[in-house]
Amino acid sequence: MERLDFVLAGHRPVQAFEAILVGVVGSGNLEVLVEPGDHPASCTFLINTSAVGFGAIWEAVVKGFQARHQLCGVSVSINDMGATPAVVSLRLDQAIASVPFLKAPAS
Amino acid sequence: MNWKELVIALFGEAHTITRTGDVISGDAHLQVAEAELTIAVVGTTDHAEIGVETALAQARLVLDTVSRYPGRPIVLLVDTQGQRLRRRDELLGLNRYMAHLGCCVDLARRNGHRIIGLVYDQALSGGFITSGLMADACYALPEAEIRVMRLPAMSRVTKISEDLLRSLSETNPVFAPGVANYVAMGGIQSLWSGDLKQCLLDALADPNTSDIRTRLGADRGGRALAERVVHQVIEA
Amino acid sequence: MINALSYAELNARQRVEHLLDPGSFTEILGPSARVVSPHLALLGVPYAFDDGVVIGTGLMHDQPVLIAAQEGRFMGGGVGEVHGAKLVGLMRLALKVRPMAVFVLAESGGVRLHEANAGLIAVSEVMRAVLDVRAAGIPVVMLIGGANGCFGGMGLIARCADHVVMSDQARMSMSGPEVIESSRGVEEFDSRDRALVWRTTGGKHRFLMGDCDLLVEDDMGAFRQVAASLLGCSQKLNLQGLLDEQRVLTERLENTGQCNDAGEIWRRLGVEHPERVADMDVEQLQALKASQILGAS
Amino acid sequence: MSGQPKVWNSQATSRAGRIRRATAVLGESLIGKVVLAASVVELLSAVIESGDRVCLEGNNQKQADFLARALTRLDPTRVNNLHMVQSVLALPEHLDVFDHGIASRLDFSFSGPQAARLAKMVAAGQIQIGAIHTYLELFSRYFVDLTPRVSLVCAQAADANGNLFTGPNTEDTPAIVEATAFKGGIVIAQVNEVVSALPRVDIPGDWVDFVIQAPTPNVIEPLFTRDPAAISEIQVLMAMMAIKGIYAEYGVQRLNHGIGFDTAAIELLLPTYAESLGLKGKICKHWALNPHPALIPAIEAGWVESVHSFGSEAGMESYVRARSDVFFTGADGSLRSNRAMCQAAGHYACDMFIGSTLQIDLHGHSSTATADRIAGFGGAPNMGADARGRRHSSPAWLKAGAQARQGRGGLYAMPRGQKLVVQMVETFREHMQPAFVEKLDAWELAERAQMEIPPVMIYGDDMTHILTEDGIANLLLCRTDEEREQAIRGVAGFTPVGLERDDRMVENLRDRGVIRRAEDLGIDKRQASRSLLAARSMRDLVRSSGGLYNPPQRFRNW
Repeated sequence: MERLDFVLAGHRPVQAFEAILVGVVGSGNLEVLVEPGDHPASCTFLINTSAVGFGAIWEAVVKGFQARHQLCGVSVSINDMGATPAVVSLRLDQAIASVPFLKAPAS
Repeated sequence: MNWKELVIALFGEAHTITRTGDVISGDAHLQVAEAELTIAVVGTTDHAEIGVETALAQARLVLDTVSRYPGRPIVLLVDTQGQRLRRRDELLGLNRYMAHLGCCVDLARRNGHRIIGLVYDQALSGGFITSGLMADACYALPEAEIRVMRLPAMSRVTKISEDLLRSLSETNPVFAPGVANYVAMGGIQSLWSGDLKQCLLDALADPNTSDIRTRLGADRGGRALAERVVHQVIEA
Repeated sequence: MINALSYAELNARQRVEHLLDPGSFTEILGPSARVVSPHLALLGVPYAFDDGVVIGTGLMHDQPVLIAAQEGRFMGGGVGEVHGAKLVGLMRLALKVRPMAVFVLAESGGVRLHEANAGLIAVSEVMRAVLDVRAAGIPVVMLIGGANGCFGGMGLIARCADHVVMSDQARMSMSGPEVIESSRGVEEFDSRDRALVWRTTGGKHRFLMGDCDLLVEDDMGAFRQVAASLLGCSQKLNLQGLLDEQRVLTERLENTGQCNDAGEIWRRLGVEHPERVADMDVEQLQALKASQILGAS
Repeated sequence: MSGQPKVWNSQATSRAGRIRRATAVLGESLIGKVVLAASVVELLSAVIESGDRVCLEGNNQKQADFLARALTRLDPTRVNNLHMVQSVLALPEHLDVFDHGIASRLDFSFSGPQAARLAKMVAAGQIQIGAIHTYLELFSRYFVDLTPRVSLVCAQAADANGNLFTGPNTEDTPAIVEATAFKGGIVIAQVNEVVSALPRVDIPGDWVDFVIQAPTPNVIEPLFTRDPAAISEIQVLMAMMAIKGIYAEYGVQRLNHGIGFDTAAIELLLPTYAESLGLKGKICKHWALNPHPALIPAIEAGWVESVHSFGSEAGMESYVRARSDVFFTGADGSLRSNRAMCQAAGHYACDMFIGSTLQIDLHGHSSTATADRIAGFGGAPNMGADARGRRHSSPAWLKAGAQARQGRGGLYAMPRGQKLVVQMVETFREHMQPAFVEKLDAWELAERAQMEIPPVMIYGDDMTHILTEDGIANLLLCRTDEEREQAIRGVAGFTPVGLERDDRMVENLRDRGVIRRAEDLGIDKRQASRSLLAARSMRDLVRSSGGLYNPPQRFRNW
């Protein structure tokens, strides 16, 4: 198992929200838990994955995700059982679907 | 220790325990203070496979005791290689037969019977969930073996290296074979050695009949979380 | 053409949501509490934030209930230390709050091998706790409909409950076919012969045998309907009940103990065309069971 | 002129001699054309000579397993150096004949189940491979330079005159028998039963020399059954992208699907997702396809007008019989398949092939070859190749051709169509194996097995689209090698190949529609749910068929 940690800056604040969980820690799958986070200007990603040695790919996946969504004040925790990046991205998108963004500031 | 030696150690000659197939049963008598206490003994021997017949026979013995001798303490003697691994037993509903045995033990407790479990040889896998582990308290002899699976087999199934399993098992009682691990986790109340008759008398004198195993596990440090989780849920 | 909402397709959390009155579920020790298995990480295996079981309170037809749902996709639904303690805690909570029922949506291979000792003890703790709830006159209802079935220790727990409900895709037994095959060989049990596996452990067989009380289609609505019908339907265990069970199981052994295949058993139970059972739908099977004077109960 | 006069009928003479030898050695074991099973080795010993080209019917599905076992029992001191010419190596016996020193040379098409052992035996010098062919290519060579002297074929039933009824799995038999019987060869058929009246005749009796009733029915594998329960959300997403981004875009009416869960997902989305897009009647009407159980819901919903099949599929017999408007059936009502004809149909008469692969390189070459397996590709290269001889047009074909020619002059100024050849892969396979690579493993295999060319399943110049969960790359619109490379990198996701993309160029390609992502197609990835599948289990397929589909035991989880 490998533990990965990323803190990525973002600029779209969110309203208070209840934790959101999608997915299951099953073979080739993962769970994504999205919660309000402690960093007002960034989004934290904490990943436990069964597959060792794919840190660079994880980094690319979460950076791509953060580039699209620009989350801040949000924490994303992932438990992964060997999901492919395709599944990871899908789960992240599913999880973020119910996050209540404040109106995106003009940027 | 074989079952004959065991019952001699527990009861001397004051018993009528016999073996039918892999099932052992009979009455035994203990001198408690001035009174004579009769005990119903039910168990298995010869590393019995728990198939539908074995489970049903034990259930009948427990029910007979409840029907005919209200309040008589029951001692469950455990020696099993686990549930019988046959398609035919599954076809007949082995889980129902085994659960029935567990329900009978539980009913006996509710009807005022003291139930003591004793693993005297081996207790593998699901074979004693519905007997010894359903007792008020389950004990074991130090030389007994309790396990779900040996480490090499566990390594094959979980795909975790045997070395890792072995080294972790030295400090963590959660998965490796061994009675000491079950004591640490509270599943076994204590190990009996020396005067086994006295051990049994002490067990019978313990007034507790509720399930305190998570607490024991926490107190003994072998199962740190279960008790806390149970309480968190109850208090939720 | 196909089920509107397949029970088997949903995960544990979704099943809970769809079984209860909408929005009524309150989770206990939910994912944010992070009560996870400390043992899995040591073994290099990812944990799940709920340790593979969702528990909590909710309403069914406005009546208070407790509910637990095992996640069969995580560790095969295996019972570990935390997972088992959550189930024990829920049963004890039932004694305190006296709901109209405790629903257990079981999907499990039994004891989680990675924490085998804790799991084994926990299974017996859950059994005792279930029987306490049952003795208190609160019905415990097992709902079994996941693809992974209900095996091992959970198969035992299931048969301690007041009611067992299965779908015809569900399975319930003690040892799984793969375990039997690896121990006794493929001649004993070919685990890849799915028709044989289901004929031996599947919902239809269990229903005809009386090992499950109610059979439903793989449909969330059907499960909900049946679950609601069991609210408050307690079946206290007593000596007479267990003597009856003893008689039933003894007769089963006498009548069908020599059978080597479900078809033979069904024929002895009075099913005229056992070969047609596999293709029957639930309604046909219910009619079949009602129309026959079946020896099982 | 000098010497002996040229003999022009040596094949006929040889044939007559072999038949005579067989008749003599069989004695009372031969009744008409029917040989007792116990005498099979005597028969084969009598008619097969060292160095013969022998076709042992090994199909994709049905296997002449009894004759295969018999062939391994020949005495290698008397019969050796056989040259095996057969489409599929499926059974261990197909390689045992080489192990035993009975055969030495091999020409074939596909060896999936035996690929690893084949590679070892080739490396050990036990087998000389002539070539690895496509099915159609091998069948063609049966009529040119690889004509079998003896063919050992497989049928459901025979009558006393040697007429054969193949049942639904006709497969290779007509091609093999035609080549053998009309070029002085000998045809021996194993059958499951000898009957007085056949339901229909698939092979006329005077093309068949000997018939043997095998002690057990021939082996047949349900290769094309995919349990919908195992289809993933990602496969659903890719199927949605395929339907909206390719099928609808080109109006694909006639097509072939490869085998696998990816294409099964497409089949199962036709009556649901594709229907919701209003595509019914506009796409997917005519198929060159085995009777895939996954196609049942689409057929039932009225999507499918015709299906011609390479072979059959176990459990589909009654369904096919009851849907004779759709399938090709005999007067007896059962399916008539024919691999050679269906391969030709797939090549010339279909506008699209879509299938999966293991690896795609930066030029778009794709291959399922791995370094330690010699597997071949069966029919995929014929399905997945532009039919250069095609002269009829269709809207899909014309549109693809127009895209390939758009803005080009000279040679490309001539209007012409092109077949759509689509490879559908997830960027990572199981165990995080990337589907995109800088260099195909086929190169290493070619080197190890001393092949003249790397075994490529579909060449880059035939490939028109690559579809991944990351997007669709339309290679028809690429004009330079660099564009092509970036288009491929652009849909390669987070694989090393994908991470090396030039972001600006990829965005530019996206603006031009060369790369289209799910969102460009108006697909919300989060809608990709298994609930879109018209059947989510085998049970659903049975229900959808009205109980006519009867899946094999191993697929029945109820």
